[in-house]
Amino acid sequence: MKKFILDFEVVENRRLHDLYSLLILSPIGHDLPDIRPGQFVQVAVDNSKTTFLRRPISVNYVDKSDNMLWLLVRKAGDGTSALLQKSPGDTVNLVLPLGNYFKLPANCGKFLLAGGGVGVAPMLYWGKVLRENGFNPEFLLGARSAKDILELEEFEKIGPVHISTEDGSLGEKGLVTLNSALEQTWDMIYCCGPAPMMKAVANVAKKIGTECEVSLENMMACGLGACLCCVENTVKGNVCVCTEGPIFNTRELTW
Amino acid sequence: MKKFILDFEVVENRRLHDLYSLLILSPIGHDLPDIRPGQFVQVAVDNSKTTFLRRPISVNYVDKSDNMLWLLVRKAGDGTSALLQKSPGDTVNLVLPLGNYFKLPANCGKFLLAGGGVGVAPMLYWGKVLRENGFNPEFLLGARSAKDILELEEFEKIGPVHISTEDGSLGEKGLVTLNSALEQTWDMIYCCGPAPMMKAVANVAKKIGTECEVSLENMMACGLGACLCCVENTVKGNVCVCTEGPIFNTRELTW
Amino acid sequence: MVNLNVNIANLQLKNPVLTASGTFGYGEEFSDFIDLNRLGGFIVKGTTLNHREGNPYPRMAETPSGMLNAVGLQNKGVDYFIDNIYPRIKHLDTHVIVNVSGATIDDYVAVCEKLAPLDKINAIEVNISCPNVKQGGMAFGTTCSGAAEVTKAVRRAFPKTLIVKLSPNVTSIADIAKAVEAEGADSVSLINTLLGMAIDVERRRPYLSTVTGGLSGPAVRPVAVRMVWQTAHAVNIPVIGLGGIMNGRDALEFMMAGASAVEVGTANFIDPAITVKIIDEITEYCERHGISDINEIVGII
Amino acid sequence: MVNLNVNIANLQLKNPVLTASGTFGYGEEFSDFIDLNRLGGFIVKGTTLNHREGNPYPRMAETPSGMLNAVGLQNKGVDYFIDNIYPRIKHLDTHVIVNVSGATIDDYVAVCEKLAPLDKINAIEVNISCPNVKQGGMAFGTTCSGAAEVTKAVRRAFPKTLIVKLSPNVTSIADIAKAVEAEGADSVSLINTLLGMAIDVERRRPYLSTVTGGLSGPAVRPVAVRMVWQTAHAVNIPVIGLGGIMNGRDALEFMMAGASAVEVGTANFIDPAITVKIIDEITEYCERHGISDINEIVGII
Repeated sequence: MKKFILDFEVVENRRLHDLYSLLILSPIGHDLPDIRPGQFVQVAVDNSKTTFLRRPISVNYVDKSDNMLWLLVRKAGDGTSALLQKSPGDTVNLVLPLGNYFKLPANCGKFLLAGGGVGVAPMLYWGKVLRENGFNPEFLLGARSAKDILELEEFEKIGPVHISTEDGSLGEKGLVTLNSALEQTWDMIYCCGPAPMMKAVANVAKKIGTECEVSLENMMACGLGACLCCVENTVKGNVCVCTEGPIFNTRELTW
Repeated sequence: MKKFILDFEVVENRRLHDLYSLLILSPIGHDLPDIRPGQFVQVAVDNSKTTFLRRPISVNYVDKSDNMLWLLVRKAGDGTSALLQKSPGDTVNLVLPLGNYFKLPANCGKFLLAGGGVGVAPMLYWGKVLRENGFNPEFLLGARSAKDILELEEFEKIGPVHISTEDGSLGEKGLVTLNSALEQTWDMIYCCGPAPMMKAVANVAKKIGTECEVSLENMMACGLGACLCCVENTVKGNVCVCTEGPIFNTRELTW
Repeated sequence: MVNLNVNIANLQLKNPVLTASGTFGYGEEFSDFIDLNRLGGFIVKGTTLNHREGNPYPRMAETPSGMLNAVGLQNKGVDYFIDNIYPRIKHLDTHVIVNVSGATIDDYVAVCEKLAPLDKINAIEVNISCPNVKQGGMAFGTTCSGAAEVTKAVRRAFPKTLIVKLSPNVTSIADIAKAVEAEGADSVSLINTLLGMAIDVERRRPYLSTVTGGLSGPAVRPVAVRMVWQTAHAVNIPVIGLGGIMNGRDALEFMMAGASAVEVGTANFIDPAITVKIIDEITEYCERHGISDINEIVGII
Repeated sequence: MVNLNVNIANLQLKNPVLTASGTFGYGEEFSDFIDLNRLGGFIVKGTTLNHREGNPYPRMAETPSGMLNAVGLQNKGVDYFIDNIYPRIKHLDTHVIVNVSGATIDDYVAVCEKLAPLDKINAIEVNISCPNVKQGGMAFGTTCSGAAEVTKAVRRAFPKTLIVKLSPNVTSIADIAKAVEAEGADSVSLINTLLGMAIDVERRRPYLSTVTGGLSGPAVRPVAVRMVWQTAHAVNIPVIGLGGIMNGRDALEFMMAGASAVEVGTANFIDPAITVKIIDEITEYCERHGISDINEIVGII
């Protein structure tokens, strides 16, 4: 897939929470390139004194008809804080689309898309694409508390949503891995979230004999396979998460 | 004079020109400290990736009754460009007041306040203070072209204004040093502008037997007399422009 | 019309802009963004005799105006390069320079001997300065005798343009440069990364799996420019400058300090099209200043 | 209640935060902004035997996340310090440490002999690493023998706490540290500035009157942390860490790398109240992590 360096206009900065913003972006003078679910973009941060590199951010949603790209940004440090300060009309520069992507299943079946915290981001677009292609995905969203369950209404438009919160303020109380949804059988579980959560979900998947694909977010510099910094140790040795990932079948990993 | 580190709110960013903004600032939760004409402030630049140090900026005007400080900022590099981007409601952090200041003359007389380009900045506040103390200052403003003559209406409120523009689009055509105002006799000429302009004015002053005070803007880091970077070679040796200046009688300099 | 041609010994470059090894993959990673043929040349990832897995993750930490890396020469080995990568890039109308690393002199020589017959490879850059592997050459690169020893051996094995990449982690880089010049190097490139370190104080552990790593980016540029200036005054062979070049101004700074060509490194991570922008900015500068030949400004400081 | 007391040999500091010489004047310049008595101590401007005018203007250039300076040890000489400045600051309830520079061993010794009788001066920092004057000590500081020679001489002349400030412009700073330790230094402080250079390409001339100058600021921090870590593992005397400390996190980074105390330098130029903020941030960190004594985290990497 051809990659681009494009300036985007911030159309909306929807503050979901102290820590999260949904940035809705539209490319300036250009059509949105083809972007597949699970891919990411590299965002230049021009308004932080202490941020040098781009920040890799998952594609949350793509609206080709409106020429809009959604990015869900979590305040993790100075770089993402600066992105949260962006106002409508501001410009942000992106390199995109990057990485591999979720592949449409060959057969119909039961698919669970699990996201923890800001890891829900890629699942929205992936759910939409599955739905458009005749699949009926279900979602499993986990977070600390009800207010950290992001974009719930968007997910509900696409399919059934299972929820776990650590404090029980929404859905089932406890970690996602304990959600009763994981007692069902699935043909594939897709998962994105903090590493411990993904490892736990992968373990559950293995126990119930289900394939599992996870989206890794190793620290990276270039996002293009040049710097070799974001490697994951796989059964094939060290591979770049930015080009051979971010999506890996857990069978490929050495977890 | 006691120095402070204070956050200011940007009340207005009045774009005078492509290259110039008048920033009107008000200290947050604090009264404006005493500031004398000719002093400067050190402005922190929090919105530029490539700017590390504060930027020294002359005090343009002080309105104690309104608790407002005016800074005239010229886009010279990344730091000042970032300051020009500041919007009302934004915060900027200042260290102030810094440096020495223009001293009120002991006797009445004829005083010419000459400014070139952004060098007009300190002359506005100095003219106001002179006027409030019963003196009748006149101004000599020089620039490339009419549009670069800044704050003319403000100067005209205080006293007569002589103008030189290089292209003759306003006032007399040619350099300030050729302005007919310099054919008169003066008791003191105060001058701020690019170094070649100040040196030329100092030369004219010497020829017509007039004392001349200039405001230097050597590159500086701290503004507090600690780093010893902004030194000017004077008859007393190397001295810090930030503490023993920025105002020097040209007799003290080795020009 | 500005002449941007520069020569590194027998190597004629259409312009002075190269890419730094390890920051530009094998060129292909950037072909969506730029026309590779516009470059003076590009220097491919450090190549060793055998396949290397490199260091464990994490290998990277962002630092003020820079980054630390500890990749550790991950590459598939020279044979894989020759069989699988070289055929894909040999048609390009720009110089492909291979960066060569080794743990022993014999390793260096073996890699050079394999590369020498390749028509498209008119130059190699010998890395005696990788800080990220115990045997990555930095031991060679921090003494005059070690640097001379490697240079002497590879000089015999590689008859075309031989560039030696120097470590900045030394008291006198000019002395090292003189030592490799004396053994027949055609050029020196500098600086490789400065050895650095960063600690995650919340977790109380180093950010890098290897504790220390190589610092690059604009943070190091003042050190790099100084070393280029010192070296250019000490040797008679052309110097290639690198270290934190982010734009045309920075490239010109290195050339004025004495570099005949430059390598753009970390900037490729931030703007994958930066190399051609730098070429354009150099051209624009020369036009604005009435410079008809870029060589006029090399070493004017 | 967190214990922040640290010892540098016999020197007991109420907390590990000192200021770096040449960035804090004589303390007085900062007394509008902070209570100087809160500091662990402050290190005054480099002091020489005789008055020095320093280098011509321009002496400073901003660089990415840092700055170059070439002040060249401007100061009024040790006698002026003793007669005019010392009486104004000797009442402070914090350590006043004098940074001593010299062109010859005799100069160093003469300054030390004049400082030794002063009751308030319980420690000196001997600068064998000023890059900005031909005889500013960097010649001494870049060889083990030179560093040892100065240390041996000043050790005889100054019986109280003797800190030697090391140059980072060397292949092995740990070896230099071992050499000064062997001659009786009580502590080493590092790093002094990295030798750097910047060129104004529009005017085609160096920004500094001296061409090269000393690079400081967060740009150099990864190099400084690495050198502190290497040195702390090589010597048994306490190490004082400096180089680009901008906040409490950075100070803790140096301490985890092995520094018993830190010096805050360039940050004073940007936030004149930064030193006390750093003390507060260190305290807050210790409270949050349940650390009752700051010494627990010194050298945990």
